[in-house]
Amino acid sequence: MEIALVGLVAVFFAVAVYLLLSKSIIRMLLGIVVIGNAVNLVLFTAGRLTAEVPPIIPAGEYVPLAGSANPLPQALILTAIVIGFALFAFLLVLGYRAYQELDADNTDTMRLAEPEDAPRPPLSY
Amino acid sequence: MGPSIDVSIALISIAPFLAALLAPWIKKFTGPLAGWVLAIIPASIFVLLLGFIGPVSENTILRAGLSWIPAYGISFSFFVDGLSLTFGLLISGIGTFIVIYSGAYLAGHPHQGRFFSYILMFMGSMLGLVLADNLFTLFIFWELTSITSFLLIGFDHSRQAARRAAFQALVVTGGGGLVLLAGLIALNVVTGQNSLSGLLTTAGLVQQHSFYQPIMLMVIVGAFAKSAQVPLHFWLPNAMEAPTPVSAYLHSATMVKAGVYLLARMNPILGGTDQWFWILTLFGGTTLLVGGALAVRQTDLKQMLAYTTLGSLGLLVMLIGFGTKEAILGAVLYLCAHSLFKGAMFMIAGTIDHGTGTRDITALGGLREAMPVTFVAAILSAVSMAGFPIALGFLAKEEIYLAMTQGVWPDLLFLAVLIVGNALMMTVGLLIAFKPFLGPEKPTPHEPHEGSPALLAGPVVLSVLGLIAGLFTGWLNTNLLDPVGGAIYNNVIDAHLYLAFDITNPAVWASIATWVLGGLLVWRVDAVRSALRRAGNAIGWTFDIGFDWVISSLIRTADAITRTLHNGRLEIYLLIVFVTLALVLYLPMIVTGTLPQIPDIPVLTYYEWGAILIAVVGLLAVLFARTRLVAIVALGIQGFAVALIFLLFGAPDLAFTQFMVETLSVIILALVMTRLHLDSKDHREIEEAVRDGVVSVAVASGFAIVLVAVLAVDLDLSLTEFFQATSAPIAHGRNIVNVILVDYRAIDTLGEISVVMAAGLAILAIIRVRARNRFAPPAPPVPAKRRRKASA
Amino acid sequence: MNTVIFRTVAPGIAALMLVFSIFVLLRGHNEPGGGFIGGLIGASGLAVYGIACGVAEVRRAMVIHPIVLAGFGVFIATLAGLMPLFVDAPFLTGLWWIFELEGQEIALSTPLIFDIGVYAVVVGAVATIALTLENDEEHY
Amino acid sequence: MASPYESLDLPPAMIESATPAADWVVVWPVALALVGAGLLVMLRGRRDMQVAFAAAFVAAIVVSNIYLVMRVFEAGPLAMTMGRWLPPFGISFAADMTGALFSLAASVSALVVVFYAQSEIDSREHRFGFYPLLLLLLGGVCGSFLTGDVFNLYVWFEVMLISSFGLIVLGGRKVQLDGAVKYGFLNFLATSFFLMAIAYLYGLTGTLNFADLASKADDLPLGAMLTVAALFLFAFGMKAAAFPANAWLPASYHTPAISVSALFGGLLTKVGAYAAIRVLMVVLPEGRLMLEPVIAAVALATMLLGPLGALAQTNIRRAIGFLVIGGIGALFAGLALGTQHGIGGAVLYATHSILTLTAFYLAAGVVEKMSGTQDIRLMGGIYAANAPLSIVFVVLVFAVAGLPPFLGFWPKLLLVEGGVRAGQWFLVAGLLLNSLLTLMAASRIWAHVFWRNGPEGERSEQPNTMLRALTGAEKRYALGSTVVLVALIVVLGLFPNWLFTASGMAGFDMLDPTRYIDAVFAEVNRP
Repeated sequence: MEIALVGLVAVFFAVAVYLLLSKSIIRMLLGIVVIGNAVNLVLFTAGRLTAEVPPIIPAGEYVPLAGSANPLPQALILTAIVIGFALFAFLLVLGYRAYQELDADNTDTMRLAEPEDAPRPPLSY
Repeated sequence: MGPSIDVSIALISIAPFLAALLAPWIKKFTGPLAGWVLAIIPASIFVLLLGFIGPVSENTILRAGLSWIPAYGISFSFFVDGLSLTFGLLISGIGTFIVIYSGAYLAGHPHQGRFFSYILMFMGSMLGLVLADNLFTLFIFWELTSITSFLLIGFDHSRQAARRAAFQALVVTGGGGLVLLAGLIALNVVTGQNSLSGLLTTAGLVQQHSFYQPIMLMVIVGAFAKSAQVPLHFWLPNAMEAPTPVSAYLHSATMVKAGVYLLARMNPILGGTDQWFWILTLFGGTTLLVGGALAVRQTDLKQMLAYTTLGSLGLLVMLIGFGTKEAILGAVLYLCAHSLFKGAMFMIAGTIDHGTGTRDITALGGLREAMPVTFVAAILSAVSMAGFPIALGFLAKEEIYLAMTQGVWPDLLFLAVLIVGNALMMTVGLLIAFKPFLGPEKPTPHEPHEGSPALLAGPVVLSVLGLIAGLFTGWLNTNLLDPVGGAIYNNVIDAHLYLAFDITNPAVWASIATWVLGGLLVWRVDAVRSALRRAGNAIGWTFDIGFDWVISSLIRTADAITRTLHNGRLEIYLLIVFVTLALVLYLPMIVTGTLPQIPDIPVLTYYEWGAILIAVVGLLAVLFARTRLVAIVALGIQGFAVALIFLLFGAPDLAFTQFMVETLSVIILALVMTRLHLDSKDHREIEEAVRDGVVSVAVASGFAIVLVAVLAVDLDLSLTEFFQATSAPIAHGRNIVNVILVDYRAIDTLGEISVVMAAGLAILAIIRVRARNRFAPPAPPVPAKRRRKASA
Repeated sequence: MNTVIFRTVAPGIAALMLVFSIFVLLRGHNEPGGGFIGGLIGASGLAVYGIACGVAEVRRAMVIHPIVLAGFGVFIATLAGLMPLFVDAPFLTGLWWIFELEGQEIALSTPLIFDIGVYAVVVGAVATIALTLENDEEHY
Repeated sequence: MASPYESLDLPPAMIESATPAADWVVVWPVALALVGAGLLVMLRGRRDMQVAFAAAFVAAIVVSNIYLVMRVFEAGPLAMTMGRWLPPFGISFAADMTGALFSLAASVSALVVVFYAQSEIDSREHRFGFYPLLLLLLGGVCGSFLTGDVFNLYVWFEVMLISSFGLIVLGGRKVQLDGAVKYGFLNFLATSFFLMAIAYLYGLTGTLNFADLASKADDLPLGAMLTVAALFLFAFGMKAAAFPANAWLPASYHTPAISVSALFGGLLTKVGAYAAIRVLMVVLPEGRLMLEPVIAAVALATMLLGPLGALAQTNIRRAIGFLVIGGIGALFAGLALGTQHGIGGAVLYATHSILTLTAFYLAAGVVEKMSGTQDIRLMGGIYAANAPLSIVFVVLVFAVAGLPPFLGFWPKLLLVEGGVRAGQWFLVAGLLLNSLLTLMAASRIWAHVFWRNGPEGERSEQPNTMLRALTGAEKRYALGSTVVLVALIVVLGLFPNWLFTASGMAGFDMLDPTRYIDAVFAEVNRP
């Protein structure tokens, strides 16, 4: 059953990478969200899948039901989701500010830090 | 016995550096007397070292050392034998006069204090170099001399020529030093010895090792760079940009001799092979001829002397390579003679410059009356330089010619080279000694005046010493030649040098030939000079020009590479990253031949298929969305589909979180996007789209294939089982995911909330960009208009 | 969206979401939920309030700057982790004090404090982000 | 090592013995940084307290790290598993000499920067979190060095990353936004790849603890193991700014305030290099062995392209950024050797690089303050104008190139010896060329900025009148702290014995992590 998610993960990655290779910051941001989901799904799948039984111990029991899902990857993903969201939010605002300040959505035209006409190094001593 | 060696050596190695630290203040307090005061340091070192002559001449090797880096087997160790003692005496002795001389020469210079610091540091480095026992201690001092000479050559820092010369010297000698480092390390690795005294006990073993050749070459490169052997010689004449005391000290008597010292030191360890013989003699001989010829060509006093220094260094290298007992004794004598007369000559040149304002030999004449003491000193040094009896230089030359008249035919070739080389250097010596002083007086920038005692002390003492030392052959035999020659030759030498003019000795005829040739050259110097110039112009290329070419092409290449790799285009950076990533994902599996099989289509429930289908549809919609609203909605769809998948596979916490996060992402995306005025089209040329598509499919399939390979392994679930077993009874929680988050792996969560808080801070910080710029006067008009439009 | 109805209802929704978020936080140790989810719900509540009534209003209602709340969260979460220092246990060891109050078993623990810290951070930081974006013209 | 538990019915779960307070030293750097950051955010309005508290917290972290190094020096690796859970179920923090030394060097640099920053971080930037972000950055860096769990390493990477995001945009000039976009996206991707590698590694082994992984990684299928190793290498290489994925560094490091550049230049890239060493030496040593030629090639390219880039720059900060890259090449050379000399040399090199490059940025910052530009072509005349700065800078020129007797020489010595012993002549040549090119680049900066009297083309022998004198605060904080750091570098260079011992231990424990693993599992194995 993991294999189905492997295929899905591939689609996620393909879309994410394609978006990230765009020159438009806004598309790159969409790519960031998608690649985050893709990575989380890989982590989820790598922890192996079980159907529908959450890793919660029913009241009165001391162990979860047989066949319950693997909680460890879930905890890791939860951490990764929140971290991913924080980074995404920052990059989004960054992209927004870059657009406003540099008047550019196209990364090719953002050349303040590494100007295209950077001076040649002096040959003097 | 001399003084306690531990104390003395500690003093010798530390005192110059301490003095260097204090020099600017000493200068401040003692003013014009600073030179005399600071000269106390080298003078006392000289006296201390004199005390070692006795024990050393009895072939006692004195060793001392402080524990320094026992963890790496490096000790701050020194040993004194004839060779190091001779160098030490030259360095401290000449150094004394140089310091005195600098006091007067640079009087009133705003940075004289700095100058004293540098020169004392240099002296300390040089002393450390020749006294060091440990290979790495030696190397440290070796590079310290490069560093301090860089500072000294660039002392006159406002002129580009000085900066260039300093850079050039640093690159050549520092770079050579790095090669030497590799050689020394290899030597250490091969022999297991990291001290010279230890290496000397294993002499002859290295030659058998397969690393011998690279080690020898690396050591030779290091030494040649330092001792300015052709083709690494070009930095030395340029180093004349330094103030004259520096030229006199570094570029005649000491630093450039470091390479000679090293070769002499290594002769027992690496020498004795044909390769050693031929490399040293050929390069040394070439340097001798080139240096001599170029010296005659010059008219600047310092340049003339600089090129003769090259010649002398070549001579020394050649003799060490020759390696017979006579050759080595000749080298030892010549080394001392050269240090004395060249140090004196440079100081004389400086005194003339100081007294008249010019160093151009063609512009000088008739100074004998204005500068009588200088004149006398110049004659005395020239006698030694030309090798006239009774000077030390004569003895040296006789011994050298003796070495070449012992054996078979190649010796005659070397003899010829030596005669020509010596004649050329003699010419320069005579020219400097007589040309500026004789003849009619010529007008000079200043009214010529004799130098002060401080300026004259060095030249006079050194030239007199160089002359009369030849009278004390007995003393020289036991105290100089036996110990030093023995150290280089690594065998007991019993020298029988005596001063005589025996016409049955072929060496005497060689000397006479030298004088005749030298005399002819002096007689026709103008013709020779212009012939050499024409030859030089015909070639039109020098190593010095070559250096500029190398540096500028290096910088241009660096510029071109950097511009290509760091082109400022994020898209290209990302492309490089993803292409590399695809290689990273595929190559290991291909190389190891472990690409997994493509698995069968799995059996899933229809709603599981449904969730997957929604995700795919959402993704495709993101990709092909024409308007930003559709893109955002589509993004939400794929996110919710992921949440759904989490829910279906038993992860309600994840599903909730994913759902909330996705909602928030969509909200803030919408908040931001409504303020942007963006193209809805993805501007990609068709080739770019294909390229990006191929890369993304490669990366994506790579990730998927690795995942398939990973899934083929049975997962060890012991951690999970532990969590399941202990969550309720021990951690008091029934939601295992939450227990992991706040208990088992709470520190992950701690880091994570720090991330969240930092994101809040970072976003606050970045928002301020505009807050500040709003008040900046020239607001960029276009985005402002767009903002209004967007918010309308 | 900025209608009168929405503006009237929003405070109620926001309050409801905040209460619900605390509920989700507290039950998290045994049922799905916890500091993260609770915090996200709480922050969404504030965001809704902000969209409806303006950021200034939310800032007034919150008294402190939301980022300060986030700082407080990190602070107490770490302090909760430091407490085991006094019982010779490692960092972040869960300490439990279980006592009875009117027949009900009440469990107070460092993981709970920790989770409250998580909640505070998420509410504070996410609210900061949302409010900042809702009104970036305001001069912070 | 087999799983310590045979039956999980009634598993031993908790560490029974008491944890001495002294063992906390392994978490103090992180705990203090986080408490401090939280506190400073709460006190965001109080400028005076910000500086005082930040200095106090960072100083406490330095003290704690000194103690940690001493502990490890005497008693070997030290570990603590959080929450009293037995490893590998709880997250372990484990410090061997490598981690402890890196952590110490990083905190020392950060402390210097705290003082330096007072000369340039204005009150608005205080409000927007310079000091809390600095503390978080330091916490992330120290956490990365000290954690013994691969996912936890990811978390600290993210802490470091997001706080660096905050710092890089602080101050808000347009050029910062441009730099931050490149820095942000590329580094985000690097950590995503790192997370992918973790996912695969977990999927293969079922565990995340380094010590546990070390024993489990032996029986993995070859292809998958090698891919994971390569992916780790790539992700960490990207974080460390190794060729070919290093474009983000020269694009961004020169844009923020110089304190921030210094912090980044000293600290951030080393974390990537550290992680590569840790994972490839301890967890996947077979992968490292197979990847050796690749690592060597990466090292060689990075070592040469770094200083070449520096030679081609006119912006002083960008030039230093390229020198940072060159140093990373040397670190990877040590990893490629993978021997006692190689790893010991790499650890020593990192210590040197953290301190020296921080100092180099700081000194360049003072130069900038005086000349009012970052453009080397427009500078000049500082040699005559400011003697202390000249001394500091000239020391750095030679120190950064690895010339003796400064600190940078010793790791070069170790690495070259490692290369000679391993017969890796290409790496030896690369290391030496790296030194030479770095020397050329740095001495050219020196000649242009210090020796030349004025801007390019200026032939004047007169002192440069365009220079601004430093204010009192700048002298005290900016120049003063730089001088202190450089003095430290000089002293460490002159008396490197303990660093040699320490790096030797570091190399030893990396090559044979038994002591590290035993320290982590001390409780489990206790009879």
